[in-house]
Amino acid sequence: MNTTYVAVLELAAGAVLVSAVMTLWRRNVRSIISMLSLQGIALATAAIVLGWHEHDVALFVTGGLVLVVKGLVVPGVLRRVARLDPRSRESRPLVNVPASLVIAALLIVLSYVVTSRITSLAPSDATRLVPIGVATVLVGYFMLVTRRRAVSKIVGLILVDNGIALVTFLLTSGVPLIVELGSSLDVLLVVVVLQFLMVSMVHHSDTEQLTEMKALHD
Amino acid sequence: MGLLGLAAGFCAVAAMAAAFLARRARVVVSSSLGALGCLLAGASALVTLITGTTSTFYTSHLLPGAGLSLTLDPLGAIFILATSLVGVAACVYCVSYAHGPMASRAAMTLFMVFVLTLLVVPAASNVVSFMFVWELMALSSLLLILTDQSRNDDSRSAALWYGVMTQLGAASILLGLLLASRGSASTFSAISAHAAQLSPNVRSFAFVLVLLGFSSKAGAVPLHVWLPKAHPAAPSPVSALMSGSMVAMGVYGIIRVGQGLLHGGTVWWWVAVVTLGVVSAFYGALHSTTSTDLKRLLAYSTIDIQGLVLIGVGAAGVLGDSGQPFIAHLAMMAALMLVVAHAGFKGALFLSAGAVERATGTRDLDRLGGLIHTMPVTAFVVAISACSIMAVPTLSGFSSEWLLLQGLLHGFNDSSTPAMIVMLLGVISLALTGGLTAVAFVKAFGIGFLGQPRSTGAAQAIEVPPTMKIAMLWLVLPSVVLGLVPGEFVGLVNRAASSALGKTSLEPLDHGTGLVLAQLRGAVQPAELFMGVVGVLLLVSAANRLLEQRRARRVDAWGGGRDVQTARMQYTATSFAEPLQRVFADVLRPDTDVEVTHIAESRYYEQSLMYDNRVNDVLEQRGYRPVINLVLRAGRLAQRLQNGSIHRYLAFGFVALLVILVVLA
Amino acid sequence: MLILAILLVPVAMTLLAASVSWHPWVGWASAAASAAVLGLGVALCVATMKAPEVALHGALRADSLSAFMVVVIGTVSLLATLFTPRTMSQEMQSGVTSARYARHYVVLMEIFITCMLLAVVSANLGVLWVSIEATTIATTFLVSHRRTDGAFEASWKYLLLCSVGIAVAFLGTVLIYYAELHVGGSAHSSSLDWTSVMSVAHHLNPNVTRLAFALLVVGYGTKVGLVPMHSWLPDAHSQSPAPVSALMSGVLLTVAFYGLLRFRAIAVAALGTTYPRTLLLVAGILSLLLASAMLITQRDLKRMLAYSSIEHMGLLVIGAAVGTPLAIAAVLLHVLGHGITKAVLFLSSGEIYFLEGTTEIAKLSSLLSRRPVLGGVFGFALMSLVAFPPFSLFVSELSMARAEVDAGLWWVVAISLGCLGVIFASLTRHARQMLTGTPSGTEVGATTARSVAVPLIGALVICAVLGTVSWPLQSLLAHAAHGAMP
Amino acid sequence: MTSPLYSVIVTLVQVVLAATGGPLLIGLMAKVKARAEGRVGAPIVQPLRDLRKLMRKERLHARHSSVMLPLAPMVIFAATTVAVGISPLVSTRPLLGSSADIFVIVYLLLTGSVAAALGGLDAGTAFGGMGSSRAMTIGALAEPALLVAVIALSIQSSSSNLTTIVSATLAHPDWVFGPSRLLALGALGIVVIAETGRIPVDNPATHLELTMVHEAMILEYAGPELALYHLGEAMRVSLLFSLVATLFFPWGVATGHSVLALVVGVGALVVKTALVALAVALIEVRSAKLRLFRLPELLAGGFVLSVLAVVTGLVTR
Repeated sequence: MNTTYVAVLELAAGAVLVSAVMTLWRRNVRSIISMLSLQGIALATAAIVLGWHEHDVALFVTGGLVLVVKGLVVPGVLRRVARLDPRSRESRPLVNVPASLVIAALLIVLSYVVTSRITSLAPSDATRLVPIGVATVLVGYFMLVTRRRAVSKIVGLILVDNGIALVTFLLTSGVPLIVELGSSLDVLLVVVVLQFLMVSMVHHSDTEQLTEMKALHD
Repeated sequence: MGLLGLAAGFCAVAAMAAAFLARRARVVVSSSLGALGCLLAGASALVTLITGTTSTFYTSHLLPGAGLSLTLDPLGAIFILATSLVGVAACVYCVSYAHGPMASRAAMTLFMVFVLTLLVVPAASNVVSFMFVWELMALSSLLLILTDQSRNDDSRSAALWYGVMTQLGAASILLGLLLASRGSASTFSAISAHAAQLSPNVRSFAFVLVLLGFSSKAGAVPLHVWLPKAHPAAPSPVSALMSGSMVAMGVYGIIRVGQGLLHGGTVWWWVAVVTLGVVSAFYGALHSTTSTDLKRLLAYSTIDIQGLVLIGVGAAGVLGDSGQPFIAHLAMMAALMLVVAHAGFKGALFLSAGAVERATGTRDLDRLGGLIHTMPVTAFVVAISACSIMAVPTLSGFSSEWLLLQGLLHGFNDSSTPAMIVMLLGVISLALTGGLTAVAFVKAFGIGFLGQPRSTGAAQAIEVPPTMKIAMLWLVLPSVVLGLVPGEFVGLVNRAASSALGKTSLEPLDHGTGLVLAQLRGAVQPAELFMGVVGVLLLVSAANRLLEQRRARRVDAWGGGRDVQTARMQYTATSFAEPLQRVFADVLRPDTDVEVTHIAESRYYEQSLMYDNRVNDVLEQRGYRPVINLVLRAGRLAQRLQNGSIHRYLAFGFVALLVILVVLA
Repeated sequence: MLILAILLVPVAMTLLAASVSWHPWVGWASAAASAAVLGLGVALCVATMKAPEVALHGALRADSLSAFMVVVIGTVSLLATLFTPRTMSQEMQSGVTSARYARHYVVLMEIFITCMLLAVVSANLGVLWVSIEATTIATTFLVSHRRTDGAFEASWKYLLLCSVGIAVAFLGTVLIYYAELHVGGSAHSSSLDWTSVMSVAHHLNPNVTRLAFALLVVGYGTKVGLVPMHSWLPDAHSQSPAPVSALMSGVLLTVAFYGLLRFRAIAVAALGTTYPRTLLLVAGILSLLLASAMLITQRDLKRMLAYSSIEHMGLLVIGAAVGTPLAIAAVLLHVLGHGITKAVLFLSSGEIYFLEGTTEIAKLSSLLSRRPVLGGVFGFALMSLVAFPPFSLFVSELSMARAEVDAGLWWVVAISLGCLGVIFASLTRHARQMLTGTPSGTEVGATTARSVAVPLIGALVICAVLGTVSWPLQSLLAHAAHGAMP
Repeated sequence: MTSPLYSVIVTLVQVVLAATGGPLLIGLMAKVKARAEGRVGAPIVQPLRDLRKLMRKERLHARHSSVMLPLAPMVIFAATTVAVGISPLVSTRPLLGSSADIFVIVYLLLTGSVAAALGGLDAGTAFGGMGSSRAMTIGALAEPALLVAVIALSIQSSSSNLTTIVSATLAHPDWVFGPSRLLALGALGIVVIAETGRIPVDNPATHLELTMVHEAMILEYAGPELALYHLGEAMRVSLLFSLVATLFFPWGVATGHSVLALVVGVGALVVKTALVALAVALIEVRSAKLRLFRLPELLAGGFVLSVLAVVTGLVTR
């Protein structure tokens, strides 16, 4: 049973990272959002498995919440946003795809190095996987920096958030529920607000200049 | 201390009155309250100087962090005395002078605050209190410069220069004081007691920082650039206070920190001070000879005199360090005496410049002339003060420069190399500046007040109202009294010098009316000399009476064969200084443009000829401008960082995160 | 009880504003609510001098530090909300806003204030994080309130940059939680409660805490506006309505800073002073350097003020890095002084924008002669900003410098003083352009509305009193500083 | 003889000597120059006769002049008289001998120069301004050399009091031929020539517009005022010459209270001063007037000499 648990956990965590890297690889915004949805589901799986293993109801609930919010609602919102943007392709990222993948690999190595000291505090099957979460954070951040489309930026932000959530589950089996609820709600709100802003901007200034906003500068 | 508190209270009430009273009452009430406050402060300073006592005041309820701490000792008292001399005059002067922007609520309030801070700075005795009043002094004077911005753009630029220089200076002072107070309480007495435990390097570093800041305030070259801009731009009572009193606070700071808090340190500190003094004295004197703006001339002359003061202070430091406390004392006394004398004559001169400007609408010497006929009192004040600054015997400038010369001369007794170099440099710069100062002030008085008026403004000048006259004449008093009977004040100055150097038992001068060096051979009895001169003058005029009863007949001046003599044919201030400007062209770097327009028909005949001659501050042009340009360029470069791209902004954070992770890994 | 009251006042005001349509009295009511918060905050200060206040079974907890922050929030929000009616009527007059958005505005302002109050009185470090994140969302709408291209762009950047930053802070919080869970090698119950974390802070795993604190500095530093995570700040401050800028610059930044201050205490207990000090010093000095460089050739008034905020946050962080009681007390006084001063500046710049139609420095001139009161207030506030006495920033900066030198960091003081010198030069140069000069036409000095002049002058007077009289604050500051010590 | 009375007599003698001897000195130099140039020249007493003639003339003031015009010659005369009166020229015990500080003398002379320059500016003419400007420029350049040379003299005796210097020199005859003294003598020589307005610095006989210095300043003076002016200038010349003579060759100066010594002192002073005048006259004959803008070189030379004098004085002390 324990091995199953470990296998499922590893699979789920791995899926989180893989989907993160996939978002870097794909250019089509729609498929990027699909990756995000996949990642949400994987994250929820990890949470539920952990909760089941630790007999932690809160984590179980959180897992469910994550499944709904990150697996369904957020991607749904994003798909709507993406529809606003007819040319929804990440056609020319600031760092091209092969280079991005190489950098992602480096980031993963870095996160292994960094987290090794942390996990040594309480080594377990779960904490072993923490580097994956940290790597997801970094890959997400990298995506945020290098992808031009507004939707991609939001996706990057969610990747960061998912990574952090994964770390949270693996390290501590989740922070207190109220915090967890608050943070999930915050993410949801942020995404909604970002979407609202995009919509407003598109409506407001007709010209669709979401990618290069440089009106405000010194 | 109580008296000083009362004085400060008067000034504070004056500020309040200025802030809340209606326009008419405002000026009179606040000015008279301010003058009373200054008188009281002067009295308290005198009491302190006479009794030689030190009194303190401390409250923790004011100034969060450290509390307000005031200590009135003879060293501070002599600077308060100088301030109060000028302060009284400036306040009285204001009664009639203040009109237009100067009479505004803000200007009068700031003026009173300025006077108040000037009176308190020499008494502040912990780091926070000192910096508080110091900065308040800077702020109020900075804003006062802006009072009369309606006339031209000068005051705005002057304020900027002044503000920046004074703030950089204050920063330097602050860091120096903090370094000195490291590991002890921040009161001056604690710093002084603790100073011996600081490492020599820390002490030296602290002193250098403090010296940079204070010498900038004292107008020492090359940190003087603000001064020739700020003094002319400010309203005259303010410039009188700035030049007579505020600039001296720089010297006060150097003495207080160098001698009082850090106990004299090492020789090279004071060699540096003397070097600053030498350079300033020469540079200031030279520029004052070529300036044609009356106030600018006075400003450069301030730099010159402060240079001499610094030479005295530095010589005292060097001699004190090499085991000549007696002569060190003498040099310090000379410096302090010169500070008081300078407050008197330079205050009078700035007030007179204000009177001239008010009467004629200009300060440009090239447009003045003949004012001695229309403004006799002002002319008298300028004549006496100018003579004093030129060190004409039996005036205050002479007494103090004589003391300084004696200090330097006997400083040669010390055979250490730095002492000899310092004394030699000091003597040379005194010698160099003496002649240049004479040129500058002969020019100022001779061109401005003698001859014929060079503009309609000068021709139509009328003498200023009585209060302004009283104010100016009041400031003639120190020049005369300190010149005629300097011996009467030896005791006071001696106490101040004792408290500056921390040695109480030395009395380098005998008591009496004149200046008589104790233990050394050297004396001067100005009163007797004066009687001699007056006696001869009386004899001559009596002889004149005997020879001839008739008044002199008025005739046309000889015009070299021309019938018409116009005012335009006179020598101007520019032409007066032209020979010296040529001699020192390498230092002054004058800008001369000659523009010739030929008549259309022939190139050999000229229609008009424009000659433009400017002497800019070469240090400003070559030393400061490049730095300013560099900073501006850095600013423009930095702007490229924030180009508006969110990708870049996100990348900043990402890189920061990665760097931290890599460092931690 | 007091704590609950403090939170309930703005909550009630939010509900009120949400339930009625816009009318100027709603604005005045919100000002009254802020005044009430300020009053309750003062009461809280008095109460916490004896012992920390607790409410809701320990979920809310206020020591002197929290109480002081409540006072800061109350003061600045009072100033900002006093301008709500005026700002709204001006904006409606110029067609920027409708009654609907005015209602939104008040509601969001109250939510914003509530979130900040919650951040400083919550006992839980997680709740602290949640409420700071919530302020981001509330202020995003406030930044975009004017609904111009620039406003949307600014709020987009603001939200994106701050969200990712604050997410990093969450990771840091989680790591602290993890370290707390495993104190002494074995797992025990953990709550992320500030007091409980502090009680075991000495035993936290250093490796974890080190990483956690770094992440927290990056995360909360984003919100504080520390370089290099500062980029949202000038855009957001320059685009939002003046009262919002005032609140953001005056307190939002310092509320995030408050979070850093709490975590610094934990980090110092777990790691000693060196590591947190180094990290904070680097951030602080970078902020100072960048702010001074950006101010030199700044073209926009509000961006200028925003960069000045970065500068002051840099100073605060450097003060916190030193971390002696004297330094922290000075830092707290600086928080208050900066809050008031910056609020005055932003509010008067809003007035200037309304009257002159621009915030471009080059297009403003001779304000002092044309609008003596407004120009004077702005000028004096600038003098306060560059730390001239008698304003309190002078005393606080001086005390910070003293503490830094005492801690052996004189070179930091040297660098900061150098930066401050450049900043002073730049600000006075810009001020010269804006304030001085003679008006070109025959304009005579225009009077300034009393509703503008009185609060602003009052605030400046308070700032001056704080800088000269030590009576009410001194002991409170010392007590509060004690709360921020490990 | 009682001491105060003696001092009064000494002072009176010195003043009378300078007042009569000064013009005679000018006459002497003119005569020497004339003879050297192969002319007969005016009698030596001619300057005195000129003074008498001017005294009888009417007082004239230029139209725009002020009180400064008549005041200037009085100040010059008074300052010079006091300086002469207190200097130890004939005896070491003149009135106010304790104030006979070398700096006092220097600044009294400066006062005279300032008064002269202001007098020149008073009438508001082009020539007056030109003369003042040039005179002040030369004065400003000569002043450093003068002061530093004077200090070189004071260093050896550790005092700037003239009486002390003279007595100390009498006590240490070897000082006189020391390098420091000789260098200082060179410097003072240049300064004296500049201050008294002799060739090569200024030509007292010229009225050429381009070259006038001193004469340009006094163009507006006439009658008794011009006489007083000339008298003051002559006394100034005699004071400077006799100071140089006394400082570098103090023998003959009376130190006691005896009348005989006083008589010897007078005789010695007359001879010494006449010798100095002779030397100056010969220099004048042998040199041409320098252009105004070449003067700084000469005066800078004097300044350097004086600084060297101080340095050697310090080194050889």
